[in-house]
Order: sequence, then structure tokens, then C-alpha cells
Amino acid sequence: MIDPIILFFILGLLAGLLRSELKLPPAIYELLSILLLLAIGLKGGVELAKQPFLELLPQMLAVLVMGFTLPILVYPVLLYVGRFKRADAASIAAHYGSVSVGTFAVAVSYLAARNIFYEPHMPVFVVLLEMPAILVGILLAKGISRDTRWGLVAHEVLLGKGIVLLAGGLIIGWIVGPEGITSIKPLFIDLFKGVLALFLLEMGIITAGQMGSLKRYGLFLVAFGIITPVIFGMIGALLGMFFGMSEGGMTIMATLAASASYIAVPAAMRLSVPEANPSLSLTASLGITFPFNIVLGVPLYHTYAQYLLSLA
Amino acid sequence: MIDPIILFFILGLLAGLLRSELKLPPAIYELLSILLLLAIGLKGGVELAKQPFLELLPQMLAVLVMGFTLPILVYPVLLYVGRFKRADAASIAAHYGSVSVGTFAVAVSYLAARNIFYEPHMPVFVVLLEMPAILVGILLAKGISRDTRWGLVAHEVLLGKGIVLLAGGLIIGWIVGPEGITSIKPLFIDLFKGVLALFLLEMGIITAGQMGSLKRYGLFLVAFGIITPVIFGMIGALLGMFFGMSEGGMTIMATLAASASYIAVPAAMRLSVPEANPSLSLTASLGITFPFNIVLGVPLYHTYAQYLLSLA
Amino acid sequence: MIDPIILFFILGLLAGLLRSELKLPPAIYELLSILLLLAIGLKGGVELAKQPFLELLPQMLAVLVMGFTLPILVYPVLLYVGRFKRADAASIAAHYGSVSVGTFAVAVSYLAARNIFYEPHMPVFVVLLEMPAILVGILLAKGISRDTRWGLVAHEVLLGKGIVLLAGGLIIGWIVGPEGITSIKPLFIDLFKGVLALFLLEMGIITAGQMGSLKRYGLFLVAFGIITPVIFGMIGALLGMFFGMSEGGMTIMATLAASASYIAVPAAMRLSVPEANPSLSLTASLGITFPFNIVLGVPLYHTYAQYLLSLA
Amino acid sequence: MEDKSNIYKLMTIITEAAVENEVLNDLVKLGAKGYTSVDARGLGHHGVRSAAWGMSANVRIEVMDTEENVRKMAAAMKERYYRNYAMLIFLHDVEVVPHDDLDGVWD
Amino acid sequence: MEDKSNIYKLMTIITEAAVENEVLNDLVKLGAKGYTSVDARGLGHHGVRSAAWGMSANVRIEVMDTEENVRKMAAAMKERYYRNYAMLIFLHDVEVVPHDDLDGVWD
Amino acid sequence: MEDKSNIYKLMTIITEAAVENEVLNDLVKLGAKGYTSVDARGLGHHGVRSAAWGMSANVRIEVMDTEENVRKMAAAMKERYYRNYAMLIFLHDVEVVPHDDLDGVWD
Ligand SMILES: Nc1ncnc2c1ncn2[C@@H]1O[C@H](COP(=O)(O)O)[C@@H](O)[C@H]1O
Ligand SMILES: Nc1ncnc2c1ncn2[C@@H]1O[C@H](COP(=O)(O)O)[C@@H](O)[C@H]1O
Ligand SMILES: Nc1ncnc2c1ncn2[C@@H]1O[C@H](COP(=O)(O)O)[C@@H](O)[C@H]1O
Ligand code: NA
Ligand code: NA
Ligand code: NA
Repeated sequence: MIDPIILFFILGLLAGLLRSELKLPPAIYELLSILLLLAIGLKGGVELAKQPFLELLPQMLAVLVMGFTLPILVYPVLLYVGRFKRADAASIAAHYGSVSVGTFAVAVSYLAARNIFYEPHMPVFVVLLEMPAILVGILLAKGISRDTRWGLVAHEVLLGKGIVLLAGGLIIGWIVGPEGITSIKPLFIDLFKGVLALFLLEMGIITAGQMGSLKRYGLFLVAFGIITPVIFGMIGALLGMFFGMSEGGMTIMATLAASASYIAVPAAMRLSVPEANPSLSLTASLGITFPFNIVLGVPLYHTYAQYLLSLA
Repeated sequence: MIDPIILFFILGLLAGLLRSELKLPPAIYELLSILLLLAIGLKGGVELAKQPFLELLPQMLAVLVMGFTLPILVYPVLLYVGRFKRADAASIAAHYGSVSVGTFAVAVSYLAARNIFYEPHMPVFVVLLEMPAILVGILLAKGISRDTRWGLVAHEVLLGKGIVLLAGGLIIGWIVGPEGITSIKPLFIDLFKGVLALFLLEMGIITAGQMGSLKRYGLFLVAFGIITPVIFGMIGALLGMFFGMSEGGMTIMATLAASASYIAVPAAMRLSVPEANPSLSLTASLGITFPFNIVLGVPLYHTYAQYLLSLA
Repeated sequence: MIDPIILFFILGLLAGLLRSELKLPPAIYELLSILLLLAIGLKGGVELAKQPFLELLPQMLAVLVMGFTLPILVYPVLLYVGRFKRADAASIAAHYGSVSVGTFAVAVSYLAARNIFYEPHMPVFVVLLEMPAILVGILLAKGISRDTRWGLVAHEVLLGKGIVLLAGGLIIGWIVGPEGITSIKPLFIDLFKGVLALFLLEMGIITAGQMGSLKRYGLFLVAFGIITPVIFGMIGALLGMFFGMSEGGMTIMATLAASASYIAVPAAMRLSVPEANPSLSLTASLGITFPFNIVLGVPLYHTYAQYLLSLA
Repeated sequence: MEDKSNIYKLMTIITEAAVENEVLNDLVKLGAKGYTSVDARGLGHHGVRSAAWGMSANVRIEVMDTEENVRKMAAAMKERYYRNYAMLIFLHDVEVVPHDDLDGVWD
Repeated sequence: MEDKSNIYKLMTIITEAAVENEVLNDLVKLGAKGYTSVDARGLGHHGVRSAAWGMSANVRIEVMDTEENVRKMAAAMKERYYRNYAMLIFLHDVEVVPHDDLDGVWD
Repeated sequence: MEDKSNIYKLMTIITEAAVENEVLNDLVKLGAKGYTSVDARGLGHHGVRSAAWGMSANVRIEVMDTEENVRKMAAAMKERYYRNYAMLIFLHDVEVVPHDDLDGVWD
């Protein structure tokens, strides 16, 4: 069974690669991503309202640690194998330590289509994972430099569009609970998959644009963009298993680890590590890892979860 | 029970006050307000179709009279207590004599969430109240001056976006009736609360921007922006009681009287009373009265209605 | 029973003619047309999945032949009766040989409101009809000239927004089938009529703008813009009858033949036949034929179908 | 290389979107044969105009015409709008690429 | 204060959005190293272009280059588009703030 | 006809939307009394910037001020942004239509 939203992505990709005139106005791209972020937050918040928050604390800590660790794992590879400049290696590492909300949404939709349960507090982890990698990236690039305007960084990270909408949605969902959400369900919940389909159509077009730079950066980046999620996915799945998560939960944990940011991190790096070439990290995260993840990665991470559970 | 839409407003307000980069593209703000205006009109029109129009005439006349009277009540206060220039006093008075469709929508949603009935022809009153205050405002500012290009004023007032969409929706709903509306219900009716939530998110951001000017204009404006709706709300509730309206209807009448315009009136004043400082009236209506009304005012006007009915 | 979407069109038309300030942002117009094109494609594709594709081939061929023939029928009229320049005659002919997706959507909605069945593969014909008239138009304007950059034409025609979204939607719907579409139904199917209503509101405004040029081009264009669809509609209905279509199918075939393009063809003509005056063809197709078709034409084509079937 | 006879004045008006239609109507009444408008936002003596919504949006209008006509329009704009509206006007020379068959079309 | 060696020509092309891609491709083929586009609406000999929808939208394109290159491009644009499209082109001098390490990069 | 005392410099900065706020803050810190921003897309040494999404969008900023102030700001912009960001800056003279009651307001 093939998910229509993936086909929307492929339609956009083909349109972009064939240089069709098709494009979504920037304002619509904004609207779609706002709707997705709020919807994910709201859904997560409503679920959070149902369970004791304290029980989640250990998992939340572990996820934070993962967010700090992942970029450190790939940084030396980028520096010594990829031979990137320090700033570029640090910036790419930050992208891969963080998460892609679009990829998360695809994984959620993949599980929903198969009626596979997953722990509903996952959106909390999305919020948590957005941030640590950015701090690590800046530290890797600059050391503990006096130059870094940490106030600005904190502002950028904590008050960026993604965090505000995700966390805002979470809190609103958490306050009003399942009942309270009913009246806004038609927009935020019922339309979710359709909005995701349109969003992926546009992401396909954008990805096609990014692929133009592929040949310029060569084979290493392609390999990196595929191997990293394959490995990180296993790390995420293992962490999920460690916390006794369900098959669906492990699949999502794997997807979070495997996905690479293309919104919050590039914006933060552009301001804080300006000497890093944004085209390099976006080609990797958006031109390679994003399409890999939504087409092949998510099913792969699902088999990770099934395999690990079969071992247990 | 807290309404999620109010939380969206607060989220936007906080994001704005903390200078988050979150913002909705202007085109989306336009789309949301168009959807709201049409939806309110359509709903009202469908209800109008069910009842004899003539019976409403006395109420409509009374509402028009209220629209002409309210600005005259506050004008001397603004002029002599607030010590504003004549043009500014007239312009602010016009804002408070007119209505805010966003506030009306919040009141409707407040009643719906509590399953409180209200007379369904209220949108007619919204249309009627948009206009008289503008005329009074211009007259207060200029007297019966030959300068005033009344043709332009009439055009601006009668053919402004708000009136065209509200009145257009009313008429369409009235013509096609409850059956005819079914096919477009999913967009205009089912999504209403979600659209209102997004709209209030953006209104929060805009309000935060407006609050920056608060300190410049001082305490009088703050006091005026809170006391006026508290008093006008009672006038509206009393008028509703006079016409034997239900608890919900009185609440809405109070809300209409208490709310201040931030779309039709500022646009009209900008063209017809250019010497009035738009920042002054918007700071009052948008920076003070709007947030006051949707967070505290509507519940207060509900207690007005309950109290008055308990007296009767 | 009057369809509310027609009233939205009339509201837009009146607003435009009365020079109201009402307008939809260009980005919203884009969004609405993207949603309509995808929805029409998806619905058609889902239906295609249910029936053997090969059986449709003869009909598809016939429709293509119709697309090549219609412009040739009107070209001499435009040239000799209308006394237009060759390029203008060719360009107008191309507009009328092609189709208007908005008109198609109105016909579909007309039939749905009356519970009249129609052959569900009609969107395939919409895709097929978009193209031939463009080729004929260029050939009529330029002959088989070496000048014509056919590569560019092919690109423009095959990869224009309309075709990509319609054909893309068709293929996606065809692949995932009725089950697969369920998750995205709320956006693309349930909202369809509402989206169409908003789209027609904007089309009303645009049409009003185009009507300004009416008097400049005189009576011939008005007559042409009304008589052509009346005749072409009969041709379409007859073709539908020849293939043994249902009453609804014949109505749609008539509508397709009778409608004139205002998106794909003008864009293609602008690039390939630049010496044709775009205002001329748009005044005809958008200022005359489009409003005629959606208000009077579609019901007329329905009577064509009923009449022809009563003969059989 | 520069052809003096093709030198015209370009007037740029940055003002509130709320008066765009009024301004454009005035310009046409004053004889403008064309204009170009673009959505804008900005900062000036009237504070930040963020374009988040209609009342805070700016528009950037360009009018190209002969120096004489442009000065006449600029003076009229100044008189009518400068006092009460957020507005900035500046002028500079541009060399227009002419329509040969439309010679003197902008005079 | 002004450094003559940094004076370049800025060409502004206002034309139909329908031909934006064509125009930009042509400019690049003619050697433009950069351009900037902005959505616009306007009035001219071809009537009101309100940008309400694709066919009535304008675009405002700027190209900065040496005078020689700009004149070459302007002449090509004029030849190819002026007759049949809504288009206005004007030129003026600008002083470019140079990239020191990219000296002569726009020559 | 031209009044020399109303000649100011207009600086146009075309750069990445990602740094719009930073740039505007810097300009105000450097003493700019106003600016105008417009959404843009373009091509330059940093490749195509299509504005399809945030990271690929440009912004076109104008600042009008005295020559001295503008040169100071241009130098600061160049130092801070030219190396690492897509940015093009150019300057030219404009004759500003002055507020009579605000004489010398831009000095
Ligand atoms: N010094 C300046 N440089 C560039 N644009 C300006 C300047 N001053 C004003 N503007 C623009 O003109 C608009 C109106 O200016 P003002 O009337 O000074 O508020 C502002 O919102 C800006 O968009
Ligand atoms: N005199 C003018 N001043 C400013 N912009 C103009 C002028 N004439 C034409 N334009 C712009 O150039 C476009 C095409 O011009 P035209 O070919 O004359 O219709 C118009 O839609 C306007 O945006
Ligand atoms: N020669 C040029 N003419 C017009 N705009 C340019 C030119 N070069 C650069 N730009 C604009 O400035 C932006 C940044 O330039 P760059 O740093 O060269 O990539 C580009 O995206 C264009 O919008
Ligand atoms: Na990751
Ligand atoms: Na009021
Ligand atoms: Na046709």
C-alpha cells in the first residue's frame, strides 16, 4: 500500500526536475508549515494531558542527551573523511543532530495508515531535539568563543517559528485536553494529511532545486546523506527499545534520530556560524536525506523496530 | 473551561511581545479574515431565511440608532478629559461606535461552547453597526464641511471589504437557505473555529505590535480602552433586554456595543479624517480593548445578561 | 434551486463592477486553483482505477480530434467575419478549442447538486483537451514556421501548472485508488465546493476587470463569445451521445467543448504567438464566455443532453 | 553614448497602502501615463510599518515622466499627503529605452 | 569620495510576469552575472496590470553590469520584447560597493 | 530647478531574507532614520535564490540618508556581511522632496 502523500512529494520532485513552472507561493508554504507545526503540537499536547508528566522526565532527558551526542558523532567524519572546513563540518553536524518535522509527520502518517500504535507524546521529543544540536554546532564551529552572541542564539533557538508553534500547540493541547480540541479539530486534525500532501508537493519542488547542487559537492555528501540516517535510525530505535517503547514508538524514535533539520538549524547557523556554506548543509539534509527518509527511510526504520523487538 | 481560541490569541501575543520571528504572511491574514466574514454572513443569512424579515425592522432601527449614539457619548470625554485634538477624539469615538467582527466571532464561539442559544440574526446587526459610527466620526471631526467628499466616504463605507463580504454572505445564505449551504459547509462552517484560532494567533502578534505605543499615549488611553467597553457593554445588554432577547442574544448585543472596530473604521478615517493619528485609535481599539474584550469582556457581558435577566 | 457557488461569482462580479476594494491576494488565488486542479485530478484518477483503461481509448482519441477541430472551425469566422489579424484570430481560436477547468468544476457541481450521474473519467478529457488547441493555434498563427521553438512550446504545454496538477492528481488517484484517498479526502474532496465558491468569488472580480475592455472591442466579440459556446456545446453533447454517454456525461462533454481556456492557453500564446493581443482573447473567454457558461451555459447544455436523449 | 533626449525623471513614492488607490488616481488625474507599484514595509518618522496587516502596510510607487510633469506631481503629492500620511518621495534621472514607433510618447 | 571605477549601470525592466523566465534566461545568455526580481503591478500603454492573477501580473527586474553590457542587454530586450509585450526599461548609474577580493568581478 | 540641498544618497541593499532583521537592526544602530524593505528573489555569486522558501528568499532594502551617513553604513554592511552572505549594495543620488516643517530632518 503506497501512501498518497509520498506520491505528492514525487510529483513535486518530478515537476521540479523537469523544470515545470509549477510552484506554490511562499505565503502558502508558510501557511502549510504553520498548520503542520500547530497540528503536531496540539495532538501531542492533548495526549500529554492524559498521562503523568513526571514519568516522561527520564525519557526526555535521554532524548536531550541524544540531541547533544548525535552531532558530535558525525563531526569528525565530516572534518577528516569529508575534509570540510571546520565551520561547514560543524554546521552539517548540527543539521543531522536536529530533526525534520516534515519527516516526523510522514512517519506518523505511515504508522496511522497501518494502524500501528505509537506513544503519543512524541511531539515533545521533536521540540526537545530541535535545540541541543544547534548549541553543539555553534560550539564545534567556534569553541567557547567570546564572539558568540549567546543571547541572540538563545532568542533564535527558543523563539524561532518552529519551537513557538510546536511548543505553543503542545501547551494549548495540554491545557484544553481532548474535549477542548473538538471545535478546532476539523482544521488542525482532519485536514492534517491533506495539508501534509500539499506541503510535500512543495517540498518536492524545493528538493529538486537543491539537487542541482549535488554534483558540485560530489559523492561524499551523497554517501553521508544516506549512511548517516541509516545509522542514526538504529541509534534512535535502540533508545526507544531501551525505554520499552512500542513498535510504533521505536519507529518514530528512529525517524527522529535519522532525520535532519532544514528549517530551524539552517536559520540559526546562518546567523551564528555565517562562514558555513548553507548550500552544503541544505544539499545534504534537503537534497539527499529528506527524500531518502520519506521514501525509503521510514519503512526501513519500521523494520529496525520489528527486528529489534523480534530479538527481545 | 477555557476556549482554545483564546489561548491561540495569547500565544500570538506572547510571541509578539517576546519578539519571536513568528508571523503569518499578509496574504494569509487576508484569507482568514475573508473566510470569517463570509462564514458569519452565511450563517446569519441562513437563519434570516427562516424568519419573517419585517419583524426585525424595529430592532434593526434601534441598533442603527445605537450606532449613531455611542460615538457621541464618548466624544466629549475624549475631547475634554483626554484632551485629544478634535480629529483624534472624533476618530477614536468612531472606532468605539462601530464593531469588531473578530470580537463578535469570539462571543459566538463562547456561547456555542456553552450551548447557549442566541438570536441567529445577529450578523445583520454587525453589518448595520459598521457604518453609522463612521459617518458620525467624520461629522464630529469636520462638521458639515463642504470639504468632505461624501461620495468617496459612501463608497469606502458601503463597498469596503468587510461590508461586501458580510452582506454578500448574508444575502447568499438568505437566498440558498439551510439546504443550499450544505455543500459549502465544510469550508465555511466546519472550519470556522480553526480559522478563528489562526486568525486570533495573528491578531495576538498584531496586538503585541500595537502595545509598543501604549506607554507613549499614557494612562488615559488605557483607562478609556477598558472603561468604555465595560459601560457600552451594559448599554448593549440593556437594549437586548428591551427587545426581549435571550441570554445569549443579550451577551452578543453587549459584545457588539463594547467592541471597537480595527478594520473598517481605521481605513475610512485614514481617508476622510487624515489629520487624525491612526496610531492613537489603533492602540486603543487593538492594543487595549480587543484583548480586554476577548479575554475578560465576553464573560463579563455574559454575566451582565444573566444579572439583568435575574432582575426581570 | 440556485447553486451558492454561482452567487459567489455574482458577488465578486458586482464587487468588481462597483469598484469595491475587495480582492483576494494573488497567493490565495494560486492556492485555490491548485486545490481545484488537484481535486479534479484525484477524483478522476480514483474512478479510472475502477475501470479498464483500454475501453476509454476510442473516446480519448475522439476527444483529441475534437480538440484539434474546434479551433479550426472558428478561425475563419474570426478572420473573415471578425476581421481580426491572423495572430489574434489564431489565438482566440486556440482559447475556444481548449477548456476552462473552472467551468468544468461548475458543471460537475451542477450535476452533483441534482444527483445526476456522469461518467467519472471526465477529468481525463480535461487533460487531453488542454493541449491540442494550443498546437493548432500556433500553426494557424505562424504556419509550419522554422521560427517556432517547438521545444519551448512542448515544455510550456506539457509542464504548465494546469497539466502537471491535473495529470499528477489523476495518476496519484489512479495509483492509490478509493481506499488510499480517504486520508486526504477532507482537504481535497470535502472542501471542494467551498474552495470552488471562493475561487468563483475571485473569478467574478477578475471577470469584472476584463469587462472593462468590452466596449473597446465591440459587438462582434460579445456575439462570438456567446454564440460559439452555444454551438460548440451542441457538438460536445453530440459526441457524448455518439459514445452512448449518460445525460450527465453529455452535459459535461458539452461544457468542455463550450468552455474557453483562460489559464493554459493565454500563457502559451503569450510566449509562442506574442503578436496576438492577449486582452482581446481574454476579454472574450473570461469577460464573456466564462460568465455566460457558468450562469446560463451549463443549464443550457443540460437541456441539450436531455433533448438529444429524448430523440434517441 | 547616452542619449540626452531619453532622459526622464523617475519619482519614487513610498507611502501607506491605505491610500494607494487615492494616490494612483491623483497621479493619473495629474497626467501620469504609467506607474508601477510594489508591496513594501518600512520605518520612518511615522514609526515601524511592518505590513503584518492592511493598516501597517506600505506601497512603493514609481512614476516615470518628463521632469516638468514629475515636479508638478511631486508638488501635488507633497501638498496633499505629506502632512498627514507616512510618505517619502524622491526623484532621480533615468535614461529610458524608447519605443521607436512611439517617439515622444512620454512627453 | 566617489570612486569612479565602481560606477556601473543599473537596468530596470518592468514587464509581464508571463515572460519573466524567458527574460531572465535571455539576460543570463547575454552575460548577466546577476539579477533581482520583485513582484509588481502597474499601468502603462498596455493598460492596467493589476496582478490579481497570473496574466495581469508584472515583474520588476534589476540588472547591474558595466555600461557596455547593460546597453547590449537593453538593446536585445528592446528588440525581442518591446513590440509585443508590456515592457518599460530604464537605466541609471549606480556606485557599487565592491567585493575587495572579487575585484573587477562585474566587468 | 534642482535644489542641491535636497540631494541625498540612496543605498540599496539586496541580501538574504534570513538576515533581514539583523541588517535592519544594524542600520538603525548606525543612525538610519528610516528604511524600506521589499521581498525579492535573484541570482548572483551565491547562485539562484528563488524565494520558494525562507532560506532561499532575498530582501531589497533601501535607506536614504546623507552621503556621509550612507557611506558609513555601507562600509559597516560590507565589513559585516559581504564575506559570508549573499549581498549586493549600490548607491546613487536622489533628490528628496522635503518636509518643509521638518527641515534638515535627514541630516
Ligand atoms: N530614510 C529613509 N530611507 C528609506 N525609506 C524611508 C526613509 N524614511 C522613510 N522611508 C519610507 O517611507 C515610509 C514613510 O515614511 P515616514 O513618513 O517618514 O514615516 C516609511 O515607512 C519607509 O518605508
Ligand atoms: N510612466 C511609467 N512610470 C512607471 N511605470 C511605468 C510607466 N509606464 C509603464 N510602466 C510600467 O511598465 C509596465 C509596462 O508598460 P507598458 O508597456 O507601457 O504597458 C506597466 O504595467 C507599468 O508597470
Ligand atoms: N549583477 C546583479 N544585478 C542585479 N542584482 C544582483 C546582481 N548580483 C547580485 N544581485 C542580487 O544580489 C543578491 C546577492 O548577490 P550575490 O551575493 O552576488 O549572490 C542576488 O541574489 C541578487 O538578487
Ligand atoms: Na537527527
Ligand atoms: Na462598539
Ligand atoms: Na472549448
